[in-house]
Amino acid sequence: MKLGYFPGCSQTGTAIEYDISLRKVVDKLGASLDEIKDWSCCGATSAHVTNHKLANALAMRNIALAGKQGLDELVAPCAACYNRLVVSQHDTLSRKETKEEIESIIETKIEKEIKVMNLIELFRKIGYDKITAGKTKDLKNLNVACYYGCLLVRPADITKFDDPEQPESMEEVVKLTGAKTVDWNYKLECCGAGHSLSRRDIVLDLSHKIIEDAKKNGADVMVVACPMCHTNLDMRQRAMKREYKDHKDFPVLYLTELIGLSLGLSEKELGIDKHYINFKYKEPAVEKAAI
Amino acid sequence: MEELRKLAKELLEKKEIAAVIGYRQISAMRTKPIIAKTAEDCEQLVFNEYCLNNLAVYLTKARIKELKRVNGSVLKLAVTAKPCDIHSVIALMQESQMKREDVYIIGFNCHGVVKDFDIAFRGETLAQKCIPCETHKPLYFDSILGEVKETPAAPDKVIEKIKEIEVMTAEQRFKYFKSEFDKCIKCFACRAACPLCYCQRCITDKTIPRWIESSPHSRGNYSWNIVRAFHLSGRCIGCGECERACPMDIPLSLLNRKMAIEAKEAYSYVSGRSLETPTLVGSYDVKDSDELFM
Amino acid sequence: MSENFEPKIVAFVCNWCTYTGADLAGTSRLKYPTNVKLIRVMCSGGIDPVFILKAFERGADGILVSGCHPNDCHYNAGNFHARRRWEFFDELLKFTGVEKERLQFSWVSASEGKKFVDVVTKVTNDIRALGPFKSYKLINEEFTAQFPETPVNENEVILSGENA
Amino acid sequence: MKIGVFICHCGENIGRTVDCPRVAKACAWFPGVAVSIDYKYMCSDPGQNMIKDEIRKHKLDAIVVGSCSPHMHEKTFRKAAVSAGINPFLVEIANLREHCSWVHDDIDAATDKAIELTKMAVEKVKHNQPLTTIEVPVTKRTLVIGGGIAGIQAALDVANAGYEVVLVEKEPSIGGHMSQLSETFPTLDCSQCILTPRMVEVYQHPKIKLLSYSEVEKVEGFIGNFTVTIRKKARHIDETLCTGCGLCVTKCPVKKKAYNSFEENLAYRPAVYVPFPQAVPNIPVIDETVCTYYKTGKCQMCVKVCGREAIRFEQQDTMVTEDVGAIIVATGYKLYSIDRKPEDSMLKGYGEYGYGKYKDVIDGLQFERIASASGPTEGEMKRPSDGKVPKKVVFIQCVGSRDESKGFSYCSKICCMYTAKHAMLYKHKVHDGEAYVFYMDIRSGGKMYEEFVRRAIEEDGVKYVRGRVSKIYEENGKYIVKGEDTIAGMPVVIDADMVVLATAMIAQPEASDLAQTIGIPYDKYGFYNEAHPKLRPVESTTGGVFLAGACQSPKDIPESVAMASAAAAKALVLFGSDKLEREPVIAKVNEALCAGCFYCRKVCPYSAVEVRDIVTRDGVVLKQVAYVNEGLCQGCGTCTATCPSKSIELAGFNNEEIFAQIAAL
Repeated sequence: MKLGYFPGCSQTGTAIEYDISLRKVVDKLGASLDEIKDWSCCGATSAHVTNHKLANALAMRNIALAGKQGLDELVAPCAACYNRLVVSQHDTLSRKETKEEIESIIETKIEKEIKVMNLIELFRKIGYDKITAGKTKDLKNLNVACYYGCLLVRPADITKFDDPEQPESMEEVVKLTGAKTVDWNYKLECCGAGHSLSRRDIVLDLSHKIIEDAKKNGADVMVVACPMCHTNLDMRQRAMKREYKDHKDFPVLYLTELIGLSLGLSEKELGIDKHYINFKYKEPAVEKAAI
Repeated sequence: MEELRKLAKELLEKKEIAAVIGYRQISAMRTKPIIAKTAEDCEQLVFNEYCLNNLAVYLTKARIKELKRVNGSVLKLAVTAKPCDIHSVIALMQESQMKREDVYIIGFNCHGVVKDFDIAFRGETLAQKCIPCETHKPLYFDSILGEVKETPAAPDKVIEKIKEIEVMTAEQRFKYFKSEFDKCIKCFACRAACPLCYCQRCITDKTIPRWIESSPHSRGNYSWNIVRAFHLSGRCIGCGECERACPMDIPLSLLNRKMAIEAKEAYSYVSGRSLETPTLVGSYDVKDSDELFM
Repeated sequence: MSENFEPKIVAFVCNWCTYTGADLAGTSRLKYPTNVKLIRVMCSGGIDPVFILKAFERGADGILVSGCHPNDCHYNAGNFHARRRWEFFDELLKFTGVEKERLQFSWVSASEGKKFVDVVTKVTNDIRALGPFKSYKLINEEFTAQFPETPVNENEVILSGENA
Repeated sequence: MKIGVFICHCGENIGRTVDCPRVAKACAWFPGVAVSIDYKYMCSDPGQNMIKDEIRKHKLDAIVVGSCSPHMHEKTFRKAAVSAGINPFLVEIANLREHCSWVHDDIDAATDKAIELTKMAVEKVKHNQPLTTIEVPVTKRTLVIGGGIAGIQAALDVANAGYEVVLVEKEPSIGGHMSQLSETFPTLDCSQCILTPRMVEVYQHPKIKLLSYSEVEKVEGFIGNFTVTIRKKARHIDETLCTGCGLCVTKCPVKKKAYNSFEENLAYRPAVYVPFPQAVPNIPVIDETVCTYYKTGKCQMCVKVCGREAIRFEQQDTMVTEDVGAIIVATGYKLYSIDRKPEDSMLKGYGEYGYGKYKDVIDGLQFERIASASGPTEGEMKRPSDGKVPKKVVFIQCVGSRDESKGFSYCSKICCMYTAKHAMLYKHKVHDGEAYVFYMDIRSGGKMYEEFVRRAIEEDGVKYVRGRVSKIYEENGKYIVKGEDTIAGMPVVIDADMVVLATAMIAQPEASDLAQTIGIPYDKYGFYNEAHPKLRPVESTTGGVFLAGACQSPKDIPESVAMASAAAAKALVLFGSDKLEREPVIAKVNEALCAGCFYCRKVCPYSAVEVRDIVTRDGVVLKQVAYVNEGLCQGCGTCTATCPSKSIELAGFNNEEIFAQIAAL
């Protein structure tokens, strides 16, 4: 199975471990990724608030390239990229005039509609049974809080894959690894990424609340599918420690990393060692004693 | 062959059926329908690439239906049928002409039949109905016989002709069809050969008021051919018997096929495939296309 | 195409919506061409495609079929059945060479006097632009050449009983 | 055949653009026309008398009147013709006003068209058949389906007028949702107090036959002549013996196996139970699914305590048939259960509100039970989880209604009012409590309704917040309600002790099944369709079937009652005469030629086409043909156009008549 891959800027920098783990996991599951050649910005930066046309053109350039490359399906692991690609494609293709206008801007013909998938849809496509079949490690002593953030399931009318207020799809994937998921309240709350640079005090407060609620509901680790969320929730914990005296380190993983662990990949192979907050999977003590 | 004859005899013996509507060989490359009522008759039954008639047509004929009543009890009629003939039987059941339990279907796996008698069966001699055929195994049957073989490939001339017509101007199309319809001699062989033309009195025979002028002039011919095609729209299963029966070689399959394509494209409906789905004519969907209407 | 060609157009309309809509057009004193003559039936579901052929035989240049909007049918579902029927018949006529403007369809509700006028005007203009239905007229001419004595109204001459 | 043609000038209305004398002259030459005249006002008395005189003078067989639309004066001219001895269906109208003079300017063209229109009418009338109005007898009994307030009202109204009523209720007791309510808006009077006397009246009424714990299985027939089959579900109690002492209920050892649905699952009930103390009839029901006897064959405690020996474990469902002339459907509503994503539903649910997960997130009817003096808390304001008095309660309106993306797009209509009532009741019971209402708009149209809402806000201090709630979750024993105040433009977070969701009123889940049983249409939500949204709001499109209450759309009590009385009045109108007269425009099958394909049956919107066996003298079925039930046929003619062999014809619009019109072109 060959699937189109749009890495997006984070995947090459701050979230390089997301890229590493994704490629390894997909490979392990017997599929392969075909990166879009000469991909460019998805428009999730300031473009989509300052210039609608530019934002759509940026996203559609990538969609058009994917079409040219003969791809029908495309995975955008970054939730922001996913959101931009899905929304732009919907906006552009729903009106003939817009499509023609965008085509003239990007000087490329948009040959076909591409099915853009987020990370969860990717696993769904590859097949949950493959994950179960490839499992070498059962992560059963792990309590996971699944954090969706704002972009992964929205806008629901366009993404059409999960309930935008009470999503469950990530839990389904996490459960395949044997880990338990916790029922918690902040899975859709804002992490503050929009204010990352301008109002770090707000970001800190929001991200801290998310981590606190996960802890309170019994989670050992949080799983995300968005580089921005990860940056806020992982990197800022040092600042949280300064701000909130009782703050304790709380590991935040990419969903790919968690799957990778269950498929038998090591923390180092998956790039987990690149996180600010360390995480090492510990085998359940009781079971060891039993052996 | 032996299997078929044995089965037929058994069924007759067990008094499960009153007769078998089947084929018998009359020359090397020619078969003829036979109504087998005795064990002796059964010895003549055959099934091969020369069995091109659609025997479903006999199921609705009054004289054959009469056969079912044997000594006060009502028995089944058995019919040897290709998968396509079974579509006709299904369509007849959907239209209340018979019940499933009235018929014993001896289904055959089929890899195509010849387009006409006295021609050897090869790819290029495949009957038109077999070219686009997708059901080589019977969908409904009581017994299934015959081995599965590959169907030879052949070009679909009807589709080509439809495409050719579709690019014509309206005037050219009208002229083409008029010239074809003008050949009609109103013998109604098309009607007699069609398993789905089972009306006791056809619309064209209705006199008060006169719906379709019955003499073979251009006006009556036009109306008859249009109405025939319309009455079969969404119902015709494409056995092509009408065209085969036509002594004037009017391309009736063109219209039938065109309408079948319309049924499939607009309503995803293929006639005679399932007893569960409602018939296309006689049902509706509020979501049906509204494009036609201002 | 002669300058003063006045097309002959028949409209088969349902009693409840389009006929009443046409009444409303009258009460509102809206104006439309005189070419269209209405034949009233109870429901658009009751219009037989053979009516269209009959009208062609009688020299109609264009035909309009009109009923209640979907979901508004006085009889709940008559127009839904009509819609399927016309979809097929229209496709058949188009395929056999009848220009699509010759046979047109509309939904006109009892409150759409204005729409009725628009539809009737459009159909009349369309047919006027197309000119007489020459293709079919040829059939009629051949027919009269073959049977010059044929009475206008066949219904009167045929007196044999239905089941005779 | 002698035909008279009468061309009306309609004053100037036709005469101005149509040269009426020319039309009359031209028509005189049409074959069959014996007399053709024009007159100023045909519909006036002198005009009508002229028509009558001409009919008599020339011994006319049929007439054509060129006048206004048949929808205007067809009846007038038919009446005139009848009085002169002509069958009313041998009258044809040429519409020379609405379809000719009023819509054209050119006198010549309009006159030519008028002549053609009249010619078409003349040709049609030649083929018209004399028809007689169909008379159908009327069974003067009414079936009322549903024993809520609407059904009770309708049953009492019909019965009080002196006609028999069969009232069918699927639950063990009548009373419906109204019996569950604590108090009613806008007067805050006790619901039970005003309802129970009516329930008793129904029970004791000599003209009302009450079939409780029963459901309609089959409806056959047509207006004035329905035969209804009703399934009487087995109560496992002999109704004739039971005195309603309730000893079996109190002694039943099964205490906590079944939820009490009357208490909206806030309490349990025994295996043998009466839904509520004031139930009518006051006869218990044994619930087979939880009763120990049906599982183990033991227990029989109820048998031991019943002095009347009324327990019947072996009792089976029985079928009852009733002949009625009218049916009033009053099956009511159900509250939208906002439990997480209902399976196979068009709804997406409100999982984020935690209904079903948090015990103190309840719906409106549950709140009614908590507030009710006879409810599980005996009227004390206690929350379900721990029985504590909630000090802060949040009410959320429009849950499931007015929400296209997650629920239904319609307005549930009564929630604004009952939420105000709930908040008020709460404040009356918990004086130091706080009540918040999240709303989208306050829709309080109705007598004293707006005043009622204002009272809640101004006198009782209920805090109204305009905005939606995004999420509810539990934190430290509080329910954190996150919402938005769209007027202040601020997010709002309330730590509540209890949350009440004003969920939408929806159609009963079985509503569509019943609709198919009776043969009435329903909308995409499952509410029954009225025959006309404005002018025939209580009639269904099926003759003789009337609608009352919330089964047609969300409604409050006064509206349901008004509709019930209106439906009763409609049934009584039907009973006003012994025979029903119907237009004879109906389809008829030529059985000799019918091929029995039954396409007519498939397309008939009224299921009026039936299957008839053609049988020989020895009873052998020769063939099956279609047969039109005159009582059900409404005369649309869809069958006639569908019939491939043209073996079915619509009287009054038969094909000969239409062909004649086409031929006249």
